[in-house]
Amino acid sequence: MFARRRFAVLKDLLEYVGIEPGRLHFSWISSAEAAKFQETVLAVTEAVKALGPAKHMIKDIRKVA
Amino acid sequence: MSTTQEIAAQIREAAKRLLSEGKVDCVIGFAQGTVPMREYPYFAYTPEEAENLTWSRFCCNNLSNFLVRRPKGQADKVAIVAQGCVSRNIVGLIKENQITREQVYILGVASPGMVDRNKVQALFPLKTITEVTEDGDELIVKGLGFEERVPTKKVLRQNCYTCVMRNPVIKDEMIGEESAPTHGGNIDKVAAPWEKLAPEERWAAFQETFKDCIRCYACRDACPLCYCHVCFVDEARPQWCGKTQDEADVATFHILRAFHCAGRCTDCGACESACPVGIKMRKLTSMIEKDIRELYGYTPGMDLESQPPLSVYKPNDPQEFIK
Amino acid sequence: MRNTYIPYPVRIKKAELATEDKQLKTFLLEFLNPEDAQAFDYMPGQFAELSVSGYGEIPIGIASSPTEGDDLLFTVNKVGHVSTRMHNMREGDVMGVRGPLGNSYPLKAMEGKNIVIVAGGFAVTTLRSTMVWLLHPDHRDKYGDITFVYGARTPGLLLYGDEWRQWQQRKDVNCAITIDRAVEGWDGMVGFVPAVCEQLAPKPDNAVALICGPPVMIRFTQPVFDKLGWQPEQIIMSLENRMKCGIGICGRCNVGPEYVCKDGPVFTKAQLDKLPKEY
Amino acid sequence: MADKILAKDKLGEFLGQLKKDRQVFGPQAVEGKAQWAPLQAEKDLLWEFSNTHLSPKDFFFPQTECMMRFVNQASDEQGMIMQAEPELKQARALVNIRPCDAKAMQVLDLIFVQDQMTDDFYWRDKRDKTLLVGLACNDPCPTCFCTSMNCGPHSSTGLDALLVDLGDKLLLRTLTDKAQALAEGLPEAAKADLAQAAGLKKAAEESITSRVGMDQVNAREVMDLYEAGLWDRVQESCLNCGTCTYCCPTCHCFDIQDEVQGTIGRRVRNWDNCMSWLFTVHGTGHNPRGTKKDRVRQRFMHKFKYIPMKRGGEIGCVGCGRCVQLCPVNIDVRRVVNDMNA
Repeated sequence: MFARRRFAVLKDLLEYVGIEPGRLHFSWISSAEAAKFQETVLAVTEAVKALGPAKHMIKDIRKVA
Repeated sequence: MSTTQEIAAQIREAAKRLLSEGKVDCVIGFAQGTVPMREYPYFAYTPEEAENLTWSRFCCNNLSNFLVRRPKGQADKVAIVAQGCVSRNIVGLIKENQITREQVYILGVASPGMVDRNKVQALFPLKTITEVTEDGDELIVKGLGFEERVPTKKVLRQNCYTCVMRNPVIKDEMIGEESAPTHGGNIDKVAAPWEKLAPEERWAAFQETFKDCIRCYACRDACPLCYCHVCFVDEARPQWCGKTQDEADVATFHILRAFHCAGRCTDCGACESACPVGIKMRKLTSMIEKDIRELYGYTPGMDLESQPPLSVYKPNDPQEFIK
Repeated sequence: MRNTYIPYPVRIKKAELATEDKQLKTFLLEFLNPEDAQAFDYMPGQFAELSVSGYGEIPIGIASSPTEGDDLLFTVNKVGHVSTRMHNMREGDVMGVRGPLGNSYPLKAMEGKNIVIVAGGFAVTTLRSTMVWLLHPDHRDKYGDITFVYGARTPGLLLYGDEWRQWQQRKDVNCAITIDRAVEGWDGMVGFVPAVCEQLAPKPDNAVALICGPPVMIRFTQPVFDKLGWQPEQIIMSLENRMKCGIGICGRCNVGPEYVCKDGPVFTKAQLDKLPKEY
Repeated sequence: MADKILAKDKLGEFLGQLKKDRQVFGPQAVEGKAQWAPLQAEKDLLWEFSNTHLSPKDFFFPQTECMMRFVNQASDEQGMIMQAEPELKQARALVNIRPCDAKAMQVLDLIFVQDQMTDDFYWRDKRDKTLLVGLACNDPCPTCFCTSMNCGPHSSTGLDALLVDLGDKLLLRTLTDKAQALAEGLPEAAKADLAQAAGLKKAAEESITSRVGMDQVNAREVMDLYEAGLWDRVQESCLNCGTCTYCCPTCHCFDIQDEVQGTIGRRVRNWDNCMSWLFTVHGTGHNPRGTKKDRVRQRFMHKFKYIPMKRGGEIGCVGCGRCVQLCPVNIDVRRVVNDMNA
């Protein structure tokens, strides 16, 4: 419940700097909810795939310096 | 309204009295700097040293920062000169159990609004400014080959225009009279400037704002919220954040630092004033505090009683984003 | 011009746990290129940066002696990122060595003198190198009496048993190996290093002492030597500080004007007395 | 070689010649500040400015620099062997560098290149391939104190050539073989020109009123300075940020780290600074410079005592005044050194 507040702020902050909303997902899943866990992981994977490769916050150490 | 020079004289008198009566071991205030528009934090231990204290529109450090970083055993009871934002940070430090109310004697003062030295310099590009003095509502700016008057209210720090509380929220003694609580600006109108941008334009705006960062961490070290002994950016195992100038590493530092200050930032502007390359990190922090106001109706440091917003919850807190 | 930041590639020839607490592991490293072995021309007391790609470098004293051939011996304490990785590496793995770095014990200046070596715990590494060097047939005659005092908390924490057991057999070495508290199965000396030094009471006349050990050992050993009349010029110590470049540039290991990595790690007590205690 | 005269309307040709086989950089007005940038057009080059906001040391010692690379595959023995990053491909020239900054690079040469082992490949490569054409200061700042630091507004130390602005023309003084070609075909300076340059030099030196004494700093023992009472006061307001060290042209501390991404890896160095608690902390947690006072003292002792002791009297400061201008709490190096010298 404390985390809910922190995540709310984090989510808004990342959207504010231009990270696409679809890259960040939150879900309540109990350890007993195997099916929901599976569904959520699939949904997240689909959503991120649909957005394509990340464009921001990518460090490429092949670059010169 | 008293002039800052009059306030300065009263601060000196109060400091001398507190030190000679033995009420405090040290008075933390400002002394006149050796370069224009840069007064510096000064620690007076004797009535004689208290003569060096000053007050002006060039007092841009947040003195509450020095309440938490003092070496052990040095001056247990201190007095501190605190305007609105600084007093709000003192409240925050008390709430976060970094200091106790009894440890600190607050010499409250109404903030006149501090001058942004970068703005003044920008009026005289590439010119060398040698002296700046206050004259009522104007600054007299002298430089190599010029002398001009500038209206002070044109060159205040951005955060000072939208200050929500110029008067100290807690104090042991008021120096001078209280002023109107605000300068009239509305923070909600100017906070979070990139919200106006299309989502795909925001990253570029963010990068542009922080592109000159040299990672000196002056913003962090000038901030009274950043009292962690080892900051996440310095942690080695695990290393949360790369040490290079790569934009991803720089962005990680600034986003996470801003996030760590969520619900705590008083918008004192010390970070921007400390930055050697003029980065406006309030474009980031102002968004978070606006968000906190909208979501949880909280403004940091206004009183000793209310609970920090990220340390409590309500059953009906917003959660549409959680699936 | 050689790029002195590039490590020489080496292969781990042998890797053995060295102590019962599994904190120390001893590595024998073999140069991949013979010409690198030639270039790595070192003396006892020097150290090297051990380099593990993807992890970084750590400065470690060289425990082997140049009289033992081309392979290098290091004993590594598992404390950080690189050392932990090294403890997980296996014989045959390839890594890097950069050096030799720093100065060495003043073996030339020590010729003709009696030598007292005092080591505590893990700090024995470069003193092992020194002992092997001194006892080599080409060198032994150039020195007077040699006393070797070495202590650890338990028998299982003593390093280099194969070597010191041999030294104990030799007539030309006074070898005192001690542990802190008596335990079953140990018939050697018992007692802290400073106490053993007090018993042995090495004479300062025409002598040099090399002392390396944890700060607490140094603190209590120092007064023993003072009482026996040793002068600061006769006492030689080796310092450790955090390092990166290893060649006197990057700025973190200095003690006053002296860079531990370049001007040290070996200093006389007389030198250290004039410097800040930043180590 | 005799001093030459470069008419300002001939500047294009002069820069053109420099550009022939070099990339040319110069101070330009960027967002109202003098900053180093690649020189596109002659008109962008600044002639009236105090100094660049930050020092040019990053041309030789970039804030982040890849030193070597490897293939991050422990199973591939050859891959784990470090390969040095290639050398600088194109020569460079820095035009209108201030004498203090050129002097700083010369001081750093003494630290980066000392002997066979201490011979920093990366530093030396960039230094060897960079020509420094200086611009003498005719109007020093109030924060300048170069004349107290083995330097001066018209100092030529560390430069390949020095330009003196004579109004409608420039005096060109070539100082090294590397720069000889620049003077070819230019007319010799007349006596009046030399006299004018000498006058400007004298006036510039006299306008620097900040004086910093070093005689007692040199005379006092290390421990005497180290244990002096002044450090308790100097350290009080310090934030322990890295501003002074990163804007300083002679601060040169760095960190080395390995970075990996999948199958590629590199060893990279980044500027680091003695103000940081982490800079010196041991793996055991022990920290030889564990307090703020230790770290603040280290910076000043290093520059004004340790470097002079080790480098034949050269000082680890050139008096550029950047730290005086940029320190967020106005720790004024001039004041500190004068206190050390008291």
